Amino acid sequence: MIALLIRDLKLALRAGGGFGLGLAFFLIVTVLVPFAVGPETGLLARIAPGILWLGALLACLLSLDRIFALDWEDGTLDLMATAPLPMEAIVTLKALAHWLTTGLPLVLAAPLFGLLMSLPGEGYLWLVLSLAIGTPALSVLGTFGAALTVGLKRGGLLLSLLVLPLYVPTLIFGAEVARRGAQGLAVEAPLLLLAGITCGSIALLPFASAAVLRVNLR
Amino acid sequence: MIALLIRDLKLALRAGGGFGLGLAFFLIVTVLVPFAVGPETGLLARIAPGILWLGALLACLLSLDRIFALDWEDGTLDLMATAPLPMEAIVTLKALAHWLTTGLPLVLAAPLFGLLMSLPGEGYLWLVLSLAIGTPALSVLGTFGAALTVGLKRGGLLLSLLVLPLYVPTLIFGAEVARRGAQGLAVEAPLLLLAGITCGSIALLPFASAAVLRVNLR
Amino acid sequence: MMPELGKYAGAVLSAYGASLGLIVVLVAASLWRARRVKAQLAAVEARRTEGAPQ
Amino acid sequence: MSLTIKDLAIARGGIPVLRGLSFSLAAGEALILRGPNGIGKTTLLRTIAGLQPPLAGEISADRELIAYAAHADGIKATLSVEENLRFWAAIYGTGDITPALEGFDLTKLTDRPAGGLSAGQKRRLGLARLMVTGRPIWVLDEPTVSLDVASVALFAQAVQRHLAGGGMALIATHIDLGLDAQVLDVTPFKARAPLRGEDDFDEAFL
Amino acid sequence: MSLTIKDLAIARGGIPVLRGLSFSLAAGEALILRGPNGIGKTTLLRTIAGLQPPLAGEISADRELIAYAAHADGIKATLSVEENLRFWAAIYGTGDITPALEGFDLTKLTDRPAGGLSAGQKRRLGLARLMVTGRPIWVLDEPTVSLDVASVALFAQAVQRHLAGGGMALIATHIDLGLDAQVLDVTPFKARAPLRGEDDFDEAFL
Amino acid sequence: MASIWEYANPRKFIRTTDVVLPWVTAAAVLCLVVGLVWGFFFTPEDYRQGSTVKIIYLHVPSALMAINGWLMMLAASLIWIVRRHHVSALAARAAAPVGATMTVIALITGAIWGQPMWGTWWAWDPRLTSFLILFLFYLGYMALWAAIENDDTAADLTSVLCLVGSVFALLSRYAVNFWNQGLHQGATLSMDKKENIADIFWYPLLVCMAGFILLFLALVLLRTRTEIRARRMRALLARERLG
Ligand code: HEM
Ligand SMILES: Nc1ncnc2c1ncn2[C@@H]1O[C@H](COP(=O)(O)OP(=O)(O)OP(=O)(O)O)[C@@H](O)[C@H]1O
Ligand SMILES: Nc1ncnc2c1ncn2[C@@H]1O[C@H](COP(=O)(O)OP(=O)(O)OP(=O)(O)O)[C@@H](O)[C@H]1O
Ligand SMILES: [Mg+2]
Ligand SMILES: [Mg+2]
Repeated sequence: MIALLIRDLKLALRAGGGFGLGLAFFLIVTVLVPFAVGPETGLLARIAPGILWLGALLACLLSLDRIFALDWEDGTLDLMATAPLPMEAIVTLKALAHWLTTGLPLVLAAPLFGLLMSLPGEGYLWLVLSLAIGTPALSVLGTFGAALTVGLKRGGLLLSLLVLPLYVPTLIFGAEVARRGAQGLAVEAPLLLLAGITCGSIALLPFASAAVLRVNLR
Repeated sequence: MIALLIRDLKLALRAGGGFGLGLAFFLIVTVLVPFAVGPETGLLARIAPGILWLGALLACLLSLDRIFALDWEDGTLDLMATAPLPMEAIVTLKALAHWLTTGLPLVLAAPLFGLLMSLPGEGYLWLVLSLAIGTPALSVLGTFGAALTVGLKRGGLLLSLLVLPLYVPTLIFGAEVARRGAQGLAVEAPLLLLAGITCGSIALLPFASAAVLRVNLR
Repeated sequence: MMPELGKYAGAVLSAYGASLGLIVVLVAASLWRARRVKAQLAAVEARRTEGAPQ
Repeated sequence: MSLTIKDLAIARGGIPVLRGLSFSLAAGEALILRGPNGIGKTTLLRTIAGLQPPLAGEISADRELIAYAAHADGIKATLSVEENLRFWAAIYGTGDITPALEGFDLTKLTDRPAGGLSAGQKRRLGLARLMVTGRPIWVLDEPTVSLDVASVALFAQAVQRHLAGGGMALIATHIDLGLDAQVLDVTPFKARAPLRGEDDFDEAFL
Repeated sequence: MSLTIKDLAIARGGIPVLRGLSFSLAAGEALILRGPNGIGKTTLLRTIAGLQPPLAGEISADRELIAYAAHADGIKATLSVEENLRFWAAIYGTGDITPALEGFDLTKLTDRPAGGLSAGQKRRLGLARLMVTGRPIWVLDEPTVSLDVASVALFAQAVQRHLAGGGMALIATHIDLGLDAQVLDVTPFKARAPLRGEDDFDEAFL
Repeated sequence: MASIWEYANPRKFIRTTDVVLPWVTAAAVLCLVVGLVWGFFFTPEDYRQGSTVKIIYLHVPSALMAINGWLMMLAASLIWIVRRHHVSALAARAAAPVGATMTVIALITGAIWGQPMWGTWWAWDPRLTSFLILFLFYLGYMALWAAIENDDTAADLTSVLCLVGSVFALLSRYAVNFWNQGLHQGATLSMDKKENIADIFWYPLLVCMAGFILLFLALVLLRTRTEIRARRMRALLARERLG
């Protein structure tokens, strides 16, 4: 089991990818927003929590198709399905590896990007906390989407289309926590809901993903 | 020559991709922004032109790795390099096919999405015009990035990292045209600059892309 | 000996600290890698001269 | 321990390709499947490996006993030969990879990234994986593609050792492997379009 | 028209693999390259096809005369067999694809999406592409992988027809194709590590 | 007459730098110590900026080297493309992390300076923004080098990227200026700029700039030597495998 996780992390690092690049994408989205909407600090500060969440979500999204596509193309997935690992474990480990290489670095780097977007001082804690709680859900949901589209050649965009609606609740509550935090309002309610979504996804979705993957390998 | 273009368009359509999905991604980004930043119309209207440009750019970006990756993996690119087509033509046609399947639909659909983002009435014309002039540059630049990363397994995120700084001038001028247009200001200067960038890229970059692709096939 | 930095002491000191820190890290990393690669290369060259047919 | 196939019917892409297939393999035996391109050998092997359900019939062996090797090798280009093998050894919970490396003459290549191997070297690595699965039933789809004569002999030896240790092998191939094993030509079992009036499936749209 | 290789040295991944290779082919001749896995046949063929520059030596033929077929076939899974072939015919500016379809027994499969073909059927499609290039020099890398016996015979016929029409063929393979052609074993040309003090490249680290 | 291209031979390069490097290093250390000590301890406060003006001794030289680093990479890339001297490709590779570090230093010192002066860590001022973009170019360039295995391929690809990137970095500079007229000082730094900046700040600044230039040079030489050795090692290992 742990071998699969280690291999995935190794591959993420070797492919010149993993950590660095997810972050780079996040950074670049954050950088592009001011170019697009203009440089006024007040405006930026208002949209900062939302845009940062959106950026994290897109950075996650972009790396989703890595989860299974490579293993599918070179036949590893077929071989893995005949190996003595339950499909549920495979799926969970894949999601975990994705979170470790994408979600975690985003959480750690978010304060820096908050700076670029002139996030108000009170917002940092809640931004980081909401990302830390929310990104695991993004990885698990994304794994489900990736499992759904694995057979389809270059299903990248289809994958986005399928996954984004699933991401909406997480995004809403996550961005709400960050926004309220930045304005100094109470954050308990959305935070609890966010945590609920994450726990629920982690508990249930691996079964769905495993089932879907089995069908796709047929 | 035309055969390659037709084939690429056919593949884009058949792969369940192309037109539909680029649009869908654009739509979803536009839809997610209000969730992320909150629903106030005034705020949305102010950031609308910029966000629409950003959405178009990201939609473009996401489909870049399709340009060469599939042809590389199944060996078509090697065979094409030995066929009686100059590499420059291949690269240009690929960029054109990418624009036809991604940029053009975005241009056509932009007014609709403007509606979703409460874009002010004067803004529509300029938004569409700026996208029509700017997106070809995005496709050509993206083709260059795709050619750079073609040998690298799943260079998707590296590709984003390389291409996004190249996109900055186009984004700035494009979003500036759309924003000034929406506010009823003069747009000639950024529009001319945008057109200049597009023409320059189209004229010069195919040579760089072809050179890079040849190196990558070695 | 320390000059009077006034109310901006924090800013000035942290700027110097961060910059010099970064430079030191860069220099250390460069030196470390230089040493390592030099040693590795020496090992490989030694193996080569040993094993090479005369 | 044995592998018994009884009256198997299989389909690919929803279309039946083979039917009425029965055979059995005892410990220490190998069976070579032959048949022209497109007859359905790959589909059959995938079904036996448990990757797709059969249309009808029975497969006696437990999926947990089968090691499957497909047209594609599942090799990671950025990992070294050794890392690739170790990964599979860890997944199957077996320990030592040296016999596999030696069996397929890979010892000189251990540190090379698998992406830089030639076609035949990659294939050897793919076959070496079988030895680290520790499973008794090998189900192999054209294992000797791209292999040179010496490597084919290596492969034949590996199979023979496996059989001598009580293993089994089911191999689809077009060329001669130099193994003394039974040969089964699957051509006669080709699924024919059902005759008129003969509706042997529950659902009327087949 | 002929293909002459003079004193060729080639490298892969920056490392010399073969050197001092010379041979020549006249119209109507075929040459079969043999050699163990990893000796550098693929690299040699890619160099001759113009995909990578040689380290040293000369290749007389114009790239424009060469049709190359690699390990991978360049087949698009979502296009039909016919569309795949037509595309290449259009690229090479040749018209009719029927001889190619007939030559490789693909007429029954024309409308099938290529992704649904079996391994051998795909390979036949890949080889049929050669016939629509209209180019005289075929450079083929293990063309008969996955082919059954009948298809290998089809392929041999196609090559013979091509030679009879004044074409040439350079084929790397491990198995017997039933062609009467000269055979060249490339093993003796393997590049060796240079001796001490012998630094045969300009830059000291090569 | 000896041609300058002789130094494109790795052996010659290593032999020459064996001699040159210690001197450059010593000069760099000397200039840096003198300049920074002078600037930090022996200059008065600015009447407007207070003691923060001392940041200039790090900020301006690093900003200078960030840009010059990229220019050097561009020159080296061009030499590689035209004359295919391996040393110049490796020098470009060696310079990238140094230039990137300089960019980061300029960004960080600027950000720290911005807090007291403008009341914000970061503003989307054109100068700052174009530095951020430059940093992204550095990142992409280094990532591309790291992602490709074959040295020659990597050299080719990165040098084309450097060329195209330079054009677009320049374009971005103009675009950013167009988009936002910012807070940052104009360029006070050219021949006749003594009017803008008092001599008392100016001389130590000159020494610091010399120090940064020399430091950059020393680091690039050192790293180029490392890259040459690493390259030779890879070649030898590969040969060993040939047997
Ligand atoms: C992250 C933020 C910043 C960046 C990236 C940045 C970048 C630069 C660059 C590139 C230069 C060199 C200009 C040249 O050589 O022509 C420069 C010079 C300078 N910067 Fe900054 N800067 C930043 C923030 C600040 C702040 C906050 C201040 C203080 C208020 C400041 C004050 C100066 C001064 C006084 C110079 C010297 C001007 C000259 O002599 O040209 N900078 N900066
Ligand atoms: N999606 C599909 N729809 C219809 N027919 C299909 C589909 N996929 C495969 N087939 C057909 O199923 C048959 C069985 O294919 P299979 O790959 O099992 O053959 P095979 O015996 O392994 O051939 P080979 O020796 O060439 O590998 C082939 O005729 C193939 O064309
Ligand atoms: N990036 C690389 N670095 C080092 N060696 C490499 C690299 N890529 C390939 N090689 C080696 O180059 C040699 C030539 O490979 P090539 O594919 O030409 O062999 P081949 O004769 O076609 O073998 P096969 O019969 O197995 O197809 C092989 O030994 C291979 O391991
Ligand atoms: Mg098959
Ligand atoms: Mg080969």
